[in-house]
Order: sequence, then C-alpha cells, then structure tokens
Amino acid sequence: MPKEPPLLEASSIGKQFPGVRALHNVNLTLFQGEILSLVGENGAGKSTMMKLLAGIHLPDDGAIKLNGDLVEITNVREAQKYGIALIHQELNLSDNLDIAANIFLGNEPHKNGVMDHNRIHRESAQFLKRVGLEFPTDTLVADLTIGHQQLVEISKALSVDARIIIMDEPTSSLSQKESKKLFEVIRGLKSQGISIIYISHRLGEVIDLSDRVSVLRDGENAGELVGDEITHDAMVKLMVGRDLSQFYNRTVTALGEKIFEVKGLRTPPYPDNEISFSVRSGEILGIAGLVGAGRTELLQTIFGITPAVGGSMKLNGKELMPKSSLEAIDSGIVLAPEDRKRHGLILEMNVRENTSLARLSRDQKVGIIDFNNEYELAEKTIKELKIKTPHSSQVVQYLSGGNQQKVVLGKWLSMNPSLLLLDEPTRGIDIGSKQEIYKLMEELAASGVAVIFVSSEMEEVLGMADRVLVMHEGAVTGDLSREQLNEEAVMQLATGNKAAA
Amino acid sequence: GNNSSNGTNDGDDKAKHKIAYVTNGIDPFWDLCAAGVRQAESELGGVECEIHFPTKGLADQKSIMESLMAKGIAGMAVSPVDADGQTKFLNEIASQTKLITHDADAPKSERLVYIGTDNYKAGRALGRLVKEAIPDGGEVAIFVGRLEQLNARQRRQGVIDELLDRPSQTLGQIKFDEVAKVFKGEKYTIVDTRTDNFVMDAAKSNAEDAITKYENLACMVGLFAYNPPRCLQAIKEAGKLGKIKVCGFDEDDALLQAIKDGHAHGTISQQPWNYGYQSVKVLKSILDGDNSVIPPNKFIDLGYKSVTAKNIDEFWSEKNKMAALGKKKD
Amino acid sequence: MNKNTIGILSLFVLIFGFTWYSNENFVNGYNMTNLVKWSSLYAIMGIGVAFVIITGGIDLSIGSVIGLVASLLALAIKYEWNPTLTVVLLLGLSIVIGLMHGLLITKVKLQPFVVTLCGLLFYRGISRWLTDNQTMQFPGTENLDSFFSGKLLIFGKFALSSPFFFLVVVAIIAAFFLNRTIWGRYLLALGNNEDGARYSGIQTDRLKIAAYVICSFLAGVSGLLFAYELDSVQPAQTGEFYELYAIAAAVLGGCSLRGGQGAIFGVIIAAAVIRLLRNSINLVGISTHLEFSIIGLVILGGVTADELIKRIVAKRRSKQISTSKS
Amino acid sequence: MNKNTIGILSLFVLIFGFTWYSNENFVNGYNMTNLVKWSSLYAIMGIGVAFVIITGGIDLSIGSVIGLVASLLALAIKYEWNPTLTVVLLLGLSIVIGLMHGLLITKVKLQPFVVTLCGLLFYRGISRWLTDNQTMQFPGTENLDSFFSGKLLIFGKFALSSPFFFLVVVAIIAAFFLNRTIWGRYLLALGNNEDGARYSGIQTDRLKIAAYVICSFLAGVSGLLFAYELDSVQPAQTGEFYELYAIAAAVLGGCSLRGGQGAIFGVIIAAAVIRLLRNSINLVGISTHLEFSIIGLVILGGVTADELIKRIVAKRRSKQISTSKS
Ligand SMILES: Nc1ncnc2c1ncn2[C@@H]1O[C@H](COP(=O)(O)OP(=O)(O)OP(=O)(O)O)[C@@H](O)[C@H]1O
Ligand SMILES: Nc1ncnc2c1ncn2[C@@H]1O[C@H](COP(=O)(O)OP(=O)(O)OP(=O)(O)O)[C@@H](O)[C@H]1O
Ligand SMILES: [Mg+2]
Ligand SMILES: [Mg+2]
Repeated sequence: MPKEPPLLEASSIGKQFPGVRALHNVNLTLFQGEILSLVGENGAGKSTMMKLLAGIHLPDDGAIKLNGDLVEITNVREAQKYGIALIHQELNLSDNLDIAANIFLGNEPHKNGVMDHNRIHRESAQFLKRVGLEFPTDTLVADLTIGHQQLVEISKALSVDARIIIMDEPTSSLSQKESKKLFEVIRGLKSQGISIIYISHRLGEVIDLSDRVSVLRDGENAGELVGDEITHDAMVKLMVGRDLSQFYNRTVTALGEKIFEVKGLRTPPYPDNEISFSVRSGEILGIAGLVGAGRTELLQTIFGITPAVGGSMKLNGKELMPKSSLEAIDSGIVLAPEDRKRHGLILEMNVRENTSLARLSRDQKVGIIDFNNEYELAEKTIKELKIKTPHSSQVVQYLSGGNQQKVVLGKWLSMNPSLLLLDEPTRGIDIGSKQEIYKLMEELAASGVAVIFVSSEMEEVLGMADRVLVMHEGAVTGDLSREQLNEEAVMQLATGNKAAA
Repeated sequence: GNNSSNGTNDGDDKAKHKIAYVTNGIDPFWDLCAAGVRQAESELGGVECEIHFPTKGLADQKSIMESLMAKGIAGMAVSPVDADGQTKFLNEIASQTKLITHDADAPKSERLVYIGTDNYKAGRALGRLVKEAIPDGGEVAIFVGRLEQLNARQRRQGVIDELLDRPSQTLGQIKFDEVAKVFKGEKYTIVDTRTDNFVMDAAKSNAEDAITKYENLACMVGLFAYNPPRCLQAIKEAGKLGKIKVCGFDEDDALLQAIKDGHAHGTISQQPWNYGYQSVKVLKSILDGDNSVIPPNKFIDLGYKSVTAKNIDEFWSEKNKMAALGKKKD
Repeated sequence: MNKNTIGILSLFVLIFGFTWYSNENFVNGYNMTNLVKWSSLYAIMGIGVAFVIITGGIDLSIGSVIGLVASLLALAIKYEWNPTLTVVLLLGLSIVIGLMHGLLITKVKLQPFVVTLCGLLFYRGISRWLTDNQTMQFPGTENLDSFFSGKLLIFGKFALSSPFFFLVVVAIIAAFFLNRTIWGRYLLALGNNEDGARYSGIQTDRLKIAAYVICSFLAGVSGLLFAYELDSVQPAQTGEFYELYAIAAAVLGGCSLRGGQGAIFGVIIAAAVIRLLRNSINLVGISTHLEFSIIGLVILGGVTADELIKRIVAKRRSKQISTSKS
Repeated sequence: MNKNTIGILSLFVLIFGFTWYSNENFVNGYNMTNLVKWSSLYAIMGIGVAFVIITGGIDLSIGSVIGLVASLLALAIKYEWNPTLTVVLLLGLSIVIGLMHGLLITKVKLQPFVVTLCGLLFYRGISRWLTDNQTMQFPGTENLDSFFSGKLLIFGKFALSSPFFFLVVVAIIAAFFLNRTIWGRYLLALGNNEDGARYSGIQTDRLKIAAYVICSFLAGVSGLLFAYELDSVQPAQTGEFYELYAIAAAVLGGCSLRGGQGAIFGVIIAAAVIRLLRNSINLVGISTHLEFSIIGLVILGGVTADELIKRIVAKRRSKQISTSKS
C-alpha cells in the first residue's frame, strides 16, 4: 500500500440539510493511485461527502487538504482545477447534445468563447477509445443506452485531466458484462496513477476492486478495511452495526399450478422476437440479461404500459392483453418499476397517499375517499413491511431508498396480486433493506403469488430465483431451472450464446 | 373575394372603383359607420368597398394600409390612430391613391379632405347637456376607454371647459388638463376621469366605484359609446336611477332607451353613418373626376346632434333605419 | 387550511384594511355587493384554470372562450333561439372545446401553452367573424337574466348576486372533488409525477382531459355570467386578458405552475385580492393608469414573500433538528 | 439546417405560393418591402424570446417592454433630451429589466411565467402613467429616424428597411452565439438538464440571467424600431400582445418550451410566416375578423404536423434499428 502522504485528506467534515444531518465529523483519506471504496446504507451520506469534494455543496465544518495544502472547494470549476471529477449517482448528461459536446461540457477548448469544434471531436474520440466506446463522437446522447452513457460520463471525467475520479454507484444500471468492462477501465486508470473513489451497494464488486474500504454509518465514520480485511461479512458488520448472516437463504417451497402463461409475446422495441414462458403460483422467476436485453420492456408490456404488438397471455386461465396498467392491475398483475423515483412513487406525496394510490379506486365505489380506511391501510402497511418512517404523513421523498422501495411494494401488496413483477427490486438499496426485500419476496411466493423479478446482479439472480429466464436482444435465449443455474451458463446465454443451454 | 383577383372580367366589374374604409380600431361606432359605407355602396353604385377594423392600434392599421396599397386600391378613407405621427406615412399613401380622412384628421398631411366633427365643440355640447341635466350644479365624473385618442381628449376637454365656463379653445391648439386632478368650478366639480382600456367589466366597475366613492355624484358622463350604458347599469344597481344623471356620447341602444325612459338625460351623436356614407360619396366623386366636393378649407363638418327626450324618437328611428339599410347587403 | 392560503388571506386583510382606512365608503353595502360579485366572477375562472395548473398545464384560451360563448349567446338571442336551449348548447360547446384541448395535449402530445395559445387566437377570431364584430345586447330574456345576474338582498344595500351563488356551488364541488374524491387525488398525483401516476394504474390522459374540460366549462359559465352582468358583448374585447387574471389568481392562490399543488379556497381569496386592488385603486383615487402596475407589483410581492417565508421556515426547521440531534 | 427548419420553411413556401397565386400584386416591390420589414421586426422579438425558451423559461413581458421603451423615448424627445443618449439609456433600461427578471427567477427562484406576467402588467401601467396615457410623436430626430426606419432602395420599388439590417446583425450574432460559442452550448445544455450543467461547472444562474437580459434587450431594440417605424406611441397599446406572437414564432421556429432546443433561422422563418399570413389575409380578401383564427389554426397545424412527422421518423428509425439488430 502507498506510503507517501495522502493525496486527499478530509477531516471532521460536517454537513447539514434542511431537516437532515447528513454528515458529522467524517474523516476520509485517499492516496495516489488507489482505489478507495465507500460503502454504507442508504442515506449514510456517501453521495453528500462526494458532492462536498466536487464543489457542489459546501461543508459546514471540517477541512479538506490536497497534497497537504488546505483548500476550499467552492464550486465545480475549482474542483476540476484541483483535478477532482465526480460521476454522479444519477446520470447528468444533456441528451439533446452529442457525445463530444457532453464530454467537454463546461470545459470546452475555446478562443474568446468561440469553441474549437475540431479539437472537441478529435479529443473526444481519444477519450472514447480509452473507455472502449465505439461510437462516432457526433452521436446524440439520447440515442445511447444507459451503460454507454455511463462510459461517456467517465470519458468526461478523463477529459478534465482528473487525478481523482469519484464514481457514485456507476454500476447500478450496468449489467455484469458492462460492469466488468468498467472495472477494466478503472484498473487502467489506476495504473496511470489516477485515484478512484468508488461507491457501490454491490459488495462483490467492492471486494474485487478495492485497495481500501471506508464505511459510513448515519453520516459518521464506521470503520475502515484494508486488503484482506475486505470481506463481505466485515463490511456488512460495519455498515449495519451487526452481523447479517445467511444472505440468500431461499427455502424452496412446493410450487403450485401454472398461473401465468405468455405465448409468442412481441414487444414494441423487438417486434420480431416472440417470447413464451410460464410461471407457477409460488414460483420466483428471475430474468437475467445485459442492459438493453429488453427485460424492462417485457415487464412493461405484461403490465400494459407499452402494449404488446402480438402474442397472448393467460392469467389464472383467463386470456388477457392489457392495454393500460389499469387493466393489468384489475386482472391481478402489479409492477414495482425499475426507476423508483420516476415511476414507482409520487415523491411529493406522503407515505399514506402513496400506499393507497392504486387501491383507492377499489375501496371506494362512488369515488369519495374514506380517510379512516386509508389511514388504517397505511399503518398496516408500515407495520407489516417494517417501513422506517416517523409517521404515515411523512413525504416519501425524505425516506431512504430501501424504505421507498418498501412503500412501492406496500402499495401493490394491498392489492393482493396474483402476479408480482419486480424490475431491479434492489437497485441502489443497501444491504439491510435488500435482505428484507428478499424475505418479502419469499413470503409472497409462499403465499401463492407468482413473482417475476428482473435483476442485473448475478448473485441476486442465483440466490433468489427458482428458475431463470435469460434474455438477449429482446429474445429469450434460455430457461434455466435451479439445478442448471450457474454464473457461467447465465453469462453465456446473456451474450447470445444459445449453445450453453 | 375571389372574383376580384381575375382582372379580366365583365365591364361592370371594371367600372367599379375599389375603395377601402379603414377605421382606427373596433368600436360600436364603427359598426354604424360601416353601415353607412354599405348603404352608399349600394345606393351610389360604381364602387366596391372593403372595410377594415385594425385590431390592435397603430401597427395593425399601418400594415393593413400597406397591404391595401400593395393590392391596388383607388381610394381610401382612413381614421388615423395618431394623425401627427402618421403624417409621413399618410403622405406616402396619398401619393399613390386618393386619400381622405374621416373621424380624425391629419391636417399636416396631403389628404384631400377631412370628413368629421369638431370633437371639442361636441364636447362642449355635451357639457351643455350636463348643465341642462343638473342645472343646480354638482359633482361630475367622466368615463372613457382610453385617453390616447385625440378625439377622447378633445371631448373630455370640451366637457371640462364648458362646465367650468372657460372660454372656447381652438381645435388644434387645445391645452389638455391632467387626468388625476379634481376641477372645481363655481357650480360644477369634475371629480374624476377613469379609463377602462375597452375592458367592459372595468367600465362597469369604474362606474360602480365612482358611485361608492362620490356619495354626492350628480352626473356621470360617458365619452365612448359603451360607457353610458355601463354607468346606467351601475346606477340602476345602486338604486339611484334618476338621482344620478347620465349624459353620453354616441348612440348605444341602451343609452337611447334610457333617454326615452327618462333615466339618462341626453347624448351627443356624430351620426356615424354619415361618416361612412359621406366618405364613400366624396371618394366616388373624386374618383369620377369631380373635385368640387372638396371645400377650400378641406373640412367637411358633419356636425353633431344633441339628443334628449325631446327628439329621441325621431333620432332613434333614423338610427335604426340607417343601421338596417346598411346591413341589407349581407 | 394550508400555509399558502394564510399568506394570501393576510394580503387580503391588509389591502382591505388599508382601503377601509382610506375611504369609509368602501364597506358600504353597494360597494361590498359589487366587490363580492366581481370577485366571484374572477374566482370561477380562477378555479377552472387551477385544475389545469394542478396537472402542470396551462390554459391561455379562457378569455377567448368567454368571448366566444358571450358572442354566440348574443347571436342566438338575436336570431330568437330558445335561450335555455342556447345556454345548454353553449355549455356543451365549452365542454367540447376543453375536450379538444385535452385531446391535442394528451394524444397528439402538443404542449398546453401552444394549444391554448392557438385557442386564444382561434376563438377570438371566430367570435369576431360570426358576429361580424358587432356589439350585441341581450334583450328580453328575463328569466335567464335573473338567473345569471339576479340579486338577493341580504340587509341594507348589501345584496348577493348570481355569480356569488354560482361560485359557492362551483367552489364546494371543486374543493370536494379535489380533496375528497379519488379523482382529485389522482389529479394531484399526476401533477406531481405523471409517469408515477400512470404506473399506479391511473388513467392520466383521461384525467388531464377532464381538467381541460373543467377549465373550459367554467370559462363557458363565466362567459354567460359576464354576458348577463354586462348586458352587452363586444366580440373583439369581451374576456380579453382574463386568462392572465385567472392564472394570476390561481398562482397567487397557491397553485404551482409546476403542477401537483392547488387550493380552491386560496384561489378564491386571490381572485378577491385582484378585484379588491382595482376597487381600492378607484376608491383611494390613484391614477387609473397605474392600475396594471399595482396589480403586477402586488402579485410579484405576494409570490416573493411566499417564497421567502417558505425558505425561512425550512431553515428554521433544519436548525431545530440539528440542535435536537447534537 | 435542422429538420424543424425544413418544416417551417415548407409552410412559408406554401403560403407564399398560395398568396401569389391568389393575388399577383403580392410580389410587387412595395409589398415585399413591407413584408420583409414587418417580418424582421417580429423576428427580432422572436429571437430574443427564443433564448429564454431555450433555457426552459418564458418571457411574457416583451410587449410591455416594447411599450415602455417606446413611451419613454417619446417622452424624452418631448422633453428635449439628447436623442442618442436617450436611446443608449433606454437600451440600458431594457438590460436592467432583463437582469431583474433573471435575478428574480434564479435567486428568488420565482417561476418565469409569474415574474414576466407581473412585468407585463407593471411596465404597461408605468408607460401609461408616465405619459398620462397620451399618444406621442417623434418630431425632429432625423438622424435616428433614418437609422431606425430608413430604407435602402434595391431595385424598382423594392427596398430594404432598417429593421431588416438590424435583424441581419442580430441573427448572425445570435446564431453564432448559440452554435459556436461555449455560452450557446451551455444554454442548450442547461435547458435540457440544469443540474447536469451545474455539475459540469457551468454557472447556470448567470447564463439564465443572460438569456433574460438578451430577451429584454432585443425587446428594447424592437421598441425603438417600432416607435420609429410607426412614428407614434400609444402607451396603452404599443406592443400589446407582441409577446404572444414572439413566443409563437419561437415555438413554430423549432424551440421547445421544455427547453434545450432552438434554431435562430427557424425563428426568423416562423416570424415571416406569421407576418405573411396577415399580409395574405388582407390581400386575398379574407375577412379581417378571421385573421386571428387563421393564424391560430396555422400555428396549431404547424406544430401538429411537426409532432406527427417526428413520430413517424422515430418509428421508422426504431424499425431500422430493430432490423439491423436482428
Ligand atoms: N440536497 C439535499 N437536501 C436535503 N437533504 C439531502 C440532500 N441531499 C442529501 N440529503 C439527505 O442527506 C442524507 C445523506 O444522503 P446521501 O445522498 O449522501 O446518502 P447516500 O449514502 O449517498 O445514500 P444512497 O446509498 O441511497 O445513495 C440523506 O438523509 C438524504 O436524504
Ligand atoms: N423509453 C424508451 N425509448 C426508447 N428506447 C427505449 C426506451 N426504453 C427502452 N428502450 C430501448 O429498448 C431496449 C430494451 O430496453 P430495456 O430497458 O427493456 O432493457 P433491460 O433489459 O430492461 O435493460 P435494463 O437492465 O437497463 O433495464 C433497449 O435498447 C433500450 O435502449
Ligand atoms: Mg448516494
Ligand atoms: Mg431494465
């Protein structure tokens, strides 16, 4: 491990938001050419800490030293000057502009304000090559997949000549394959002497990648792990303050009848591919695949958000082809969507209003809301799902990611669905909440609900699914039973290699 | 419409002079003028008239006139929104077509003749009506759409000067009084002038508010056609019909009815149909080569008419007749 | 009552007090009758546009719809149609107008600003054209007249006029709809997050269309009320600029143009503030030329104060939490 | 040239052809001179508001700023101020106005619609008040007159007027600014994703303020041009409703009200389309009463066609992608 003085040293950092103490007395050091991982539960303050380093927020207390010199990073431009680049948790590209424009945004080579287009494109091409993205530099960002956009963000960090690149959950929307590619890029950067701060809830990645791990809990330092100390259990213990054993302890229950069947379903983005499969009651079916494999589209089609262009579906023996989410819900299908904040919740409404949103139309015949009923439903949901919220009138915006996801699930569970669709149910969710969500999935399956879940996290797929469908470019390339399940087989199928099945 | 575009037509069409009648905006007043235009068109023959009501003031009026020039028009009668400011432009028009002004003059321009009324004199006549209505004197409030228009200012000044017994001023050199000021004369006090920007509800609520504010209000004077009816409504709703007198300008039916019923004292009418009718008639003569219609001072004064209970029936039936005549063509 | 409503209510009380202090005639029965009447007329429009604003949309066509309905009413009466039938047809027409706006916005996915701006131009033109731009009156429809502009004497000279009763009905239904029914909840939800609402099984398109229908319908109702109130229609002018006052009332009353927020009571008070201002300007004797300026300043002052107060409250809250924690 | 611009250009050609066919006088020098002049005046306003729209904002105060600048100019000339100095001061004033809008929007975080709506009311009132609502003229400022409304004869009766030359300068600078400079790029970026732009180190607030300043400044320039073009100012009327035409031109010309999109050339053509329509209505002999309706319909038709074409293109593209994939 590096012995020279730290490149970056933040000490006793404190940060306050209206209503929240995000950071308190936090210390962080980073050495040259090091990959430091930052882990912690949702809301532990990881992103906030990084935003302080990148000049987006100002710390209330504490000091930051770069190369031993005390610095004050008051805006993004200064951070860039110090060689710090942050790749945000949420993508922050302007998708009306092309790749080159985004890479150099805010940092364009110019003469008196007049941009040097040629240089922008020429140099962008070099950065793209470094991260292994083979697109013309004038491709609109809107036309890229999320994974590719992520690589554009990294190119952007490279373009400012960063010595410290901070990546806040860069893999949360990447598939295994893309993640692997990203890790190569990260290691390449490290070998060039660039320091990386890496944030992720995927502890496997953290173990693979990190030289050192710093753990945050409730906005404070919870401990540090170096080298061999970096194990799953050790990190979890520091994060949640106790042991979390038996992570995926799927107890396989007896499966019931086939309750949901899809025949020759064709989704709008891949109208030529026919998808067929079935699920039994009590079964947890996983869907694996690379980003853009069409998994989200498949779930959305089943849920009626993007109606199918062909094929048929049968639920509980009844034919159906929902044209809207309402139809799907009415027939017993519910979806906890991939993008929780955009699709799953009404962020500015409270827990009570969110949990009752779908159910309102059921409980009331004349359209008048029964507030007592609504309140009871919310309290019941909070208790059953152990949602951490001060009261049912708390605005969901202020809940942590895991609790937000539980609100989404609570909304649907009150509908007593026969088929529960989960799209990346644990994306961006910390390890403790993850486990609770897994438990919930199991309980539901045990009660006879059929569960279909899409996940890009291999461990999760392997750990939770009774059976796995693998998709590649809109087609189902494999259907693996629990016995056939292994990482190798899934990866082969996910990359379109049917022979593996 | 369409047949005007294929120029080679029967002789009948060829002989017709194309005349444009351009107003300075949209107002009930112009509807009656338009009626006069239509009447003259059908009565006199040999002319084809188009009427334009510019929606939004000067810019619209200018671009409409430009389009008319482009289209090729033999004669044009216009009521300039701002006579002084438009002089140059009017001269440009006058160099290409027979131009006359109506309702508002542009004395510095090369228009052939002006057909209209002396609004200051008409205002003084209105002042005399007020004096008749409240011979013992009292508070008077004035209501008007906008004071940007010269005719509105002239009328208002005429009323004020008459009520304060000031000497008569000459049109063209009138000194205008401020708006936000009270003018106290021996018998009469002009307490307020309120504008409404042609917004009807503002016209009505201005009247209502004046009734609220001035408990001793004796007479309300409406300078634009729609003002007196709004005043009457407000008075009626306040239960002060007859207590507060109304004198007005122009010839809105509601006002005429009120004069007949004794709820309003009187109005000054410019007999707008004459504007339209005379404009067409004069233009036709000029276009036919007869310039004798143009008097030496280039002003055809159509005068005004004081209408009170005495002559209301006669006047109203004439108005109805003219309006109906004008509309026959449609 | 929510916090926004308290702000606007204070503003109302302030101006009311000031005007009363400046002119004691202000509170006499006749003036109060008028103030209530005009405020009611504006509030009805304001409530309509509030529904659209709650969905995150906007309706610039209100004034022109008012002009169109009033013009057509006058026209129909002139041609001796059955007045009651005409009124029903015109309300139907205003519903159809709202439906068209809604369909263009949800199905063709045009922007509300553009659709209703075109509506503003289109209906105004149609009104002028159909009536040949003639000023028109409403003779001899006594029943409708007292229905739409009748007065009920309460005491002394204070009377409540038809628009007030219309407002009461509209406000009660609107407040009930917004706060007590599932559709009101859905409207607020979709105004906050349209996708989220759709994923919860809410038929967002239908609800948005409904909001535009409500808005145009209430504009239609206002059109009838204004027509009978003024006993006269000027196709080119009746209703002009009313959309701006209606939107101002909605915003000042606590609706966020970003959607998802709205309070019927606030809108009513805000409409009253705007009318009160005009009344006050006339009574206090400020130059009528300044009217627009004062209204503009008060609205700006109102929303600025609102924003600043919100910030201070948020800051204070964060301080409380931090002291309670450490 | 981008795809949006082709759409609006076709519309222009279509209406041009139709009008020419209907009335051969249409293309005469005199009419073309006027068409170019009015189009230029509208385009300058349109370009101004385009900058604001690109940031995702809106400016409703343009017309009132025009009215205010024109009124103050007339007032200053009446009081015999130095005309050139006055012009400079007025342009300074319009910059200050834009600055205020920008500050209220970025610092106090008020919504652009509200701020500029209040501006619309406020400046109009001030214009009326300062001038006592009198129509005013511009006597004896010959130099400025020929600067702001001079004409350059090209051939026959066809002349290019000052507004056209102003437009050329404004358009070139604006297009250069938007497409070639970093600030133009920043505007587009922040209009699309404000947080993203800020995280890239762009000072989004300053740029937004700059957009409002540009818009008000160009409104000020338009105010001078209109004043000299018309040789007269009506404080209550000059500029009224121009904001709507300017916004319509910007939207029709390819700016999305959601921000992040804009094309200067498109705005110019769109302004020309709007003027052309009015010219056409007068020349073809359609009732002037219908003018608004036709403009409304054409704008609506234009954006609808645009939207539908975009969808078809998107569908075709997605098909190509899916076939190339499988
Ligand atoms: N701009 C803000 N305003 C108010 N509160 C904020 C803001 N940003 C973050 N917070 C709060 O600060 C706390 C720390 O948030 P932060 O985003 O740093 O957590 P995190 O560790 O990155 O969590 P996650 O794993 O979910 O990304 C949370 O309670 C969050 O709600
Ligand atoms: N709203 C959209 N507009 C255009 N293309 C889309 C949209 N949503 C998805 N796609 C495209 O459809 C394809 C399938 O995407 P989908 O999101 O279903 O993939 P996925 O397998 O669920 O991947 P992920 O892991 O990112 O969820 C991809 O090529 C994606 O770019
Ligand atoms: Mg985070
Ligand atoms: Mg997906």
